[in-house]
Amino acid sequence: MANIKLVDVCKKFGAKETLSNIALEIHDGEMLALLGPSGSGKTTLLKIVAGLEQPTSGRVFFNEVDYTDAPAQKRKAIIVFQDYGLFPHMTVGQNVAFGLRARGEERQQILTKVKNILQLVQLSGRESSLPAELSGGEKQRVALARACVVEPGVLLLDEPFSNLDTSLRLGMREFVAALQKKLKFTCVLVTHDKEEAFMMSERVAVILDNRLEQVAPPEIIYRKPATKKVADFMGDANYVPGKVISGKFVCELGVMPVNEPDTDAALGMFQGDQISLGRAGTGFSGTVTARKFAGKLTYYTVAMGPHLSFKVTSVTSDFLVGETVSVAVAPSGVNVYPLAEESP
Amino acid sequence: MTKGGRLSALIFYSFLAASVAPLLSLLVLTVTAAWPYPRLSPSVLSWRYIATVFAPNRQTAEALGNSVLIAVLTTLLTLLIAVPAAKALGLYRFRGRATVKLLALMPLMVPSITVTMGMHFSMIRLGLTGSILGVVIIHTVFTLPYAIRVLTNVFELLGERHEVQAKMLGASQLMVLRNVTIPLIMPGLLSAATMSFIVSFTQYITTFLIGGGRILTIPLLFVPHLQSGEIQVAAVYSWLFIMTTLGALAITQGAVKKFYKSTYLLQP
Amino acid sequence: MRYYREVLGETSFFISLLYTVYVALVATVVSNLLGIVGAFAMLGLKRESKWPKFFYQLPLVVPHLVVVILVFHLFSQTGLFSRLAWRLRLVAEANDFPLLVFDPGAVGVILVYLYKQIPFVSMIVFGTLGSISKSFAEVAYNLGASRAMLISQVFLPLLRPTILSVFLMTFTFSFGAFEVPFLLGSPAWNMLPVKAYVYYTNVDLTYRAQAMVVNVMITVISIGLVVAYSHAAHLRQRMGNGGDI
Amino acid sequence: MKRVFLGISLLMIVVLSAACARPTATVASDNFADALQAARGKTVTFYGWGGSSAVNSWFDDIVAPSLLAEYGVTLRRVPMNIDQILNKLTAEKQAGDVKGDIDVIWINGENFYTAKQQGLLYGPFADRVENFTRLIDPAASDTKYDFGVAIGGMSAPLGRAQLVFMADSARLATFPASAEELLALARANPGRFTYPAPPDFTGSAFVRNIIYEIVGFDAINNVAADKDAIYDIIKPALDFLNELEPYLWEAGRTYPPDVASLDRMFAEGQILWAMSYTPLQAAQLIAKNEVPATTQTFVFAEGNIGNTHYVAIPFNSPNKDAALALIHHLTSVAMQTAKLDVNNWGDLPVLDINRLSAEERSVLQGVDIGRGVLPIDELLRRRLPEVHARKVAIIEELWRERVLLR
Repeated sequence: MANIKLVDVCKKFGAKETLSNIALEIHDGEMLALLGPSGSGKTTLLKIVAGLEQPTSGRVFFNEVDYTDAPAQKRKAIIVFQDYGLFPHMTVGQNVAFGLRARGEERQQILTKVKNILQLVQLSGRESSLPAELSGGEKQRVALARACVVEPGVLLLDEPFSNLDTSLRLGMREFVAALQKKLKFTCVLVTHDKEEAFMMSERVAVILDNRLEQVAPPEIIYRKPATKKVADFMGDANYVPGKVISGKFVCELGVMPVNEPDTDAALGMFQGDQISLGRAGTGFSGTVTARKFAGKLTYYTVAMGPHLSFKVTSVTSDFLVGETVSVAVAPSGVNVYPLAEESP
Repeated sequence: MTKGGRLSALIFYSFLAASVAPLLSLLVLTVTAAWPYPRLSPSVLSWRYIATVFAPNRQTAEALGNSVLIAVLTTLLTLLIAVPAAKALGLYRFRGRATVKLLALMPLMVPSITVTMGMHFSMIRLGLTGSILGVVIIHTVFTLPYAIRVLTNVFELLGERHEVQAKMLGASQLMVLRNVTIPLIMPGLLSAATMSFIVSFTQYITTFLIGGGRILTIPLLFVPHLQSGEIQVAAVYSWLFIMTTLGALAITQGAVKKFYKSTYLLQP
Repeated sequence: MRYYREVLGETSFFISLLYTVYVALVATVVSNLLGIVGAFAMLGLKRESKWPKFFYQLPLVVPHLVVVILVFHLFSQTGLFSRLAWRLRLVAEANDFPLLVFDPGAVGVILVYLYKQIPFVSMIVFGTLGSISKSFAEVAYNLGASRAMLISQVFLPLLRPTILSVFLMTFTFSFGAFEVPFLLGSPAWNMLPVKAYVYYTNVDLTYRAQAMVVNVMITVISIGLVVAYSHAAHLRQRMGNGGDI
Repeated sequence: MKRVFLGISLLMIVVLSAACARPTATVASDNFADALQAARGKTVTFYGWGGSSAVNSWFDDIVAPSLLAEYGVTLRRVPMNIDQILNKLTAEKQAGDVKGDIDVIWINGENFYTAKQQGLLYGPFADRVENFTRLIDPAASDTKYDFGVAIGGMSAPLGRAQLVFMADSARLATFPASAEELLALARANPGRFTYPAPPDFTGSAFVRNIIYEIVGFDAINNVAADKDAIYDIIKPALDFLNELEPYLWEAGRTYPPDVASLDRMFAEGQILWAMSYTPLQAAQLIAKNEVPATTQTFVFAEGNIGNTHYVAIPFNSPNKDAALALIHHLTSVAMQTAKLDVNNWGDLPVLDINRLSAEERSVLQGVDIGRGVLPIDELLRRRLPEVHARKVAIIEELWRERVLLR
């Protein structure tokens, strides 16, 4: 096990900045998700941790020891690549044994470890298959086994489930979680999938436009996005302009207590599920302009006058397009950002 | 990696020196009249050899023109045949594919004199001997295996999906070829073309037998000097030869690069 | 058929055959080894080194016959290396310098092939290496492999089909080429293509049949090699589907 | 794909039918004056070895301009080795192609024998060439025989070559005047002598010269062209060469593959002698600074082999009139004189000195043959004939088996 500390890590490829001033601490034994859209620099950060890329500036610590200039072989971090990176010319057994052989372990020991880990990933008996003969899930498990067998302090998973079917994906997520509990390694999971990040990790680090925007447990990330950017990335944010006056956010939808300094130009954010709809009558009212039924949830668009409309997520599917509904917001559900952020 | 990088650089640059340095000493030979043992530099220099080669009645210009023309035509003909052939070999499974693939490599295996003599008779019958076209055809026989090999690999790697996609988007055959297939296979096309150009440019016996002496090329002029030990004259021709090849390759690459605005490295 | 019996019946034919195999094999093995080393060296170079890479390929545009001059100029007993050796007092006169051209060991012939083939091998191998190198190198380094292990366990096995095909191409060329051994070989030791040529140019035209027999033998051996190659290529196809990266 | 190939082949046929509108083979005019008239405005192609800048320069700088000026015929010289020329002609003959590319070839010895045997030559034509009948001695042995092969007017002499040796008088005090002296000298200077390995033309002549020295010309000339018989006759000579071998360069384990290598070894001081079939070569090399000015030419006291090189007309020459004009011009006093000049070629003339006018004679004899060479009359005095072409190949084979591979 190991903890990792990144201090002001920057990475430039030529003039192009890929990572800017990343400061992040990953705790011992933690499962941390690096969440961000494609191209936000997540994979580069992973490679810097693993020592496959050198940061342009900044330091990387493993257990408080500076490893910035240490070669990849010396680090305790192993990446499971998105496309698995299985060696096509080696059998499953040879692939799994590779890291152990690199560490110069004894043959007998290697055989035992390979056998045990393959049992753990439920691939016993497939030792002599070639990667080409495996299914996607099996390849993934070989890749995991190959990484885990060397008992890494840190396991770095790069979009590990993106190449799998939906059904397989859920199973593998649980599998990895169980594996982590059992083998107790620090785990960094790179993903662009919010749901995956929330479900699997204890903390989520959100990277947007090459910057680390927020690091927090999943619920905080979702409920209290630190910046408007993060809120946008979360997807169903609704904005209402307003003011903060002595600890209260004042806007068209009412007055809500917030923990912010006073300002004349504030933007209130409500998530779609923090807004509840009801039969017309009480409180504010609006008109349903669109409705998408998606099973457990129904997505509505509700117009509240000419300039304002809300995206609302609701468990009820009762309201129809054109219907006038009452709109209420949970007072605790508001987040306030400075309005200036609007214009980048 | 930096230590490995330095070692790589050391190895690479010593190899590079071994490739280039002998050619520089060849340059010295072009003006060397006398160089008695054990001197490390020539004792008598002379421009005579260069003057001889470039004297107006030595047919050097004619031979150079022919060499370039034949190499260009050979390259075009080679690509014209190799692209569809390689595509067929690379993409489609058909009976006897392995055999065809093998046959395509044959001219590399059979001593060139055997192939040429075999073709000589048919060429005479067809009246192709002594013509540029005949020489181009016989050169193509020897350039095709390289081109087909390179391009087959390229098509095998690329697969058919891009062309199918383009066709589904409503592109005409010509548009698919111009805008999809050719740009995609460009690196392979370039190395096949380079290879063809060089192979054609260096042909000697084949040009002789099929060209029948009507078609003079640079190798035809310099090989006799080489055989009779006039290595200075041969060295002058060699340099002319090397510079022309490099020039032609640079022009081709430049033109292609400009056309497709991409950055393919020269890869013969 | 009579000519086949005549030619194949001579012991000199088999001596020639063995000798040809020796020369072609040494030239091919050494050029492939060094060519592969060169390809790996190119891999370690910075991306910007485009011009050096371009010049590295220069021997590809130099005809074999010109290389013959180069080798003679450098390695003959009065060549530049002999002069250097004299300067360094390693030899007292030209005749002391080891015989490297026209020699029974065919060093001169082999040197010509090395000059031509090392860059050729490098370029072809580098082509494949370039497409597989980065991702697999990352995987291997990440798993703790040393550079040596990466090369021996990952790159070389993956390069095997390419190397095999280059090996065959270079071998068949050195095996069947006529000009170089004719100009730089020992008069006493004829490689098969030279033997065919000697038969072919004999005043007595009946020797032409013998020339054809020798040529046919060269062809048969070469084709045998290609068949072996296409079997190897088959093997590659089985493995080819496994390439996930 | 089939259609593509079909298209390509169609295209080829079209282009090619346009490309092969060629002149048909002609028959030369009977009357020489008519031939010269018919040749006017034509192009004559000359095919021959192109490895010597001096020879090329004689053709390109002297023959071609004067041919055009005097006869209105344009000369096109193609450098091609005789074995390839014969290959080409053989293939054309077998294919029944009468339209050739070659009007005049440069030929002698075994190649002339082959060409004559195979019917690759047009003729007899020599008698129709004015300069041949006027200036060349019909009774001379090299007018009648080329390497023992009867010529019968199928070729006309162009020049005379002779095997000569060269050595630097500053480095070698005495020159060997016989095979035995050569052996003694080699013994005294081990590793300093060698000769090109037959079938190199010059090396082959040297071996025959040694045979003449040891067993005499008549013995080898009179024996049948049969391998065993020849071996019996020349065995003492082969023994001699084997005796010489350990004192040669590299102790005779290998030989220079051609005379060019031998020349280079001599020029760089590696060995003490060189040899040449161009008797005036030493003068050229000295003039070009390629060998020391103290280089001298010599031959054995009993003489050295000489031979004559000829020009002939292929059976399918497209322009036989122009061919006759060229041959006429090549055998003119002016051209033969220019050819003798070491600054051009340095090749011995074939003209019969007695048939020349006093003026022509003085022009020819006034040519400066340069330094380090033997006078022409001495060369002619020490000139030995060639054996039959078929024996040459057998001797080369025997040398290889009994000396080289022993």
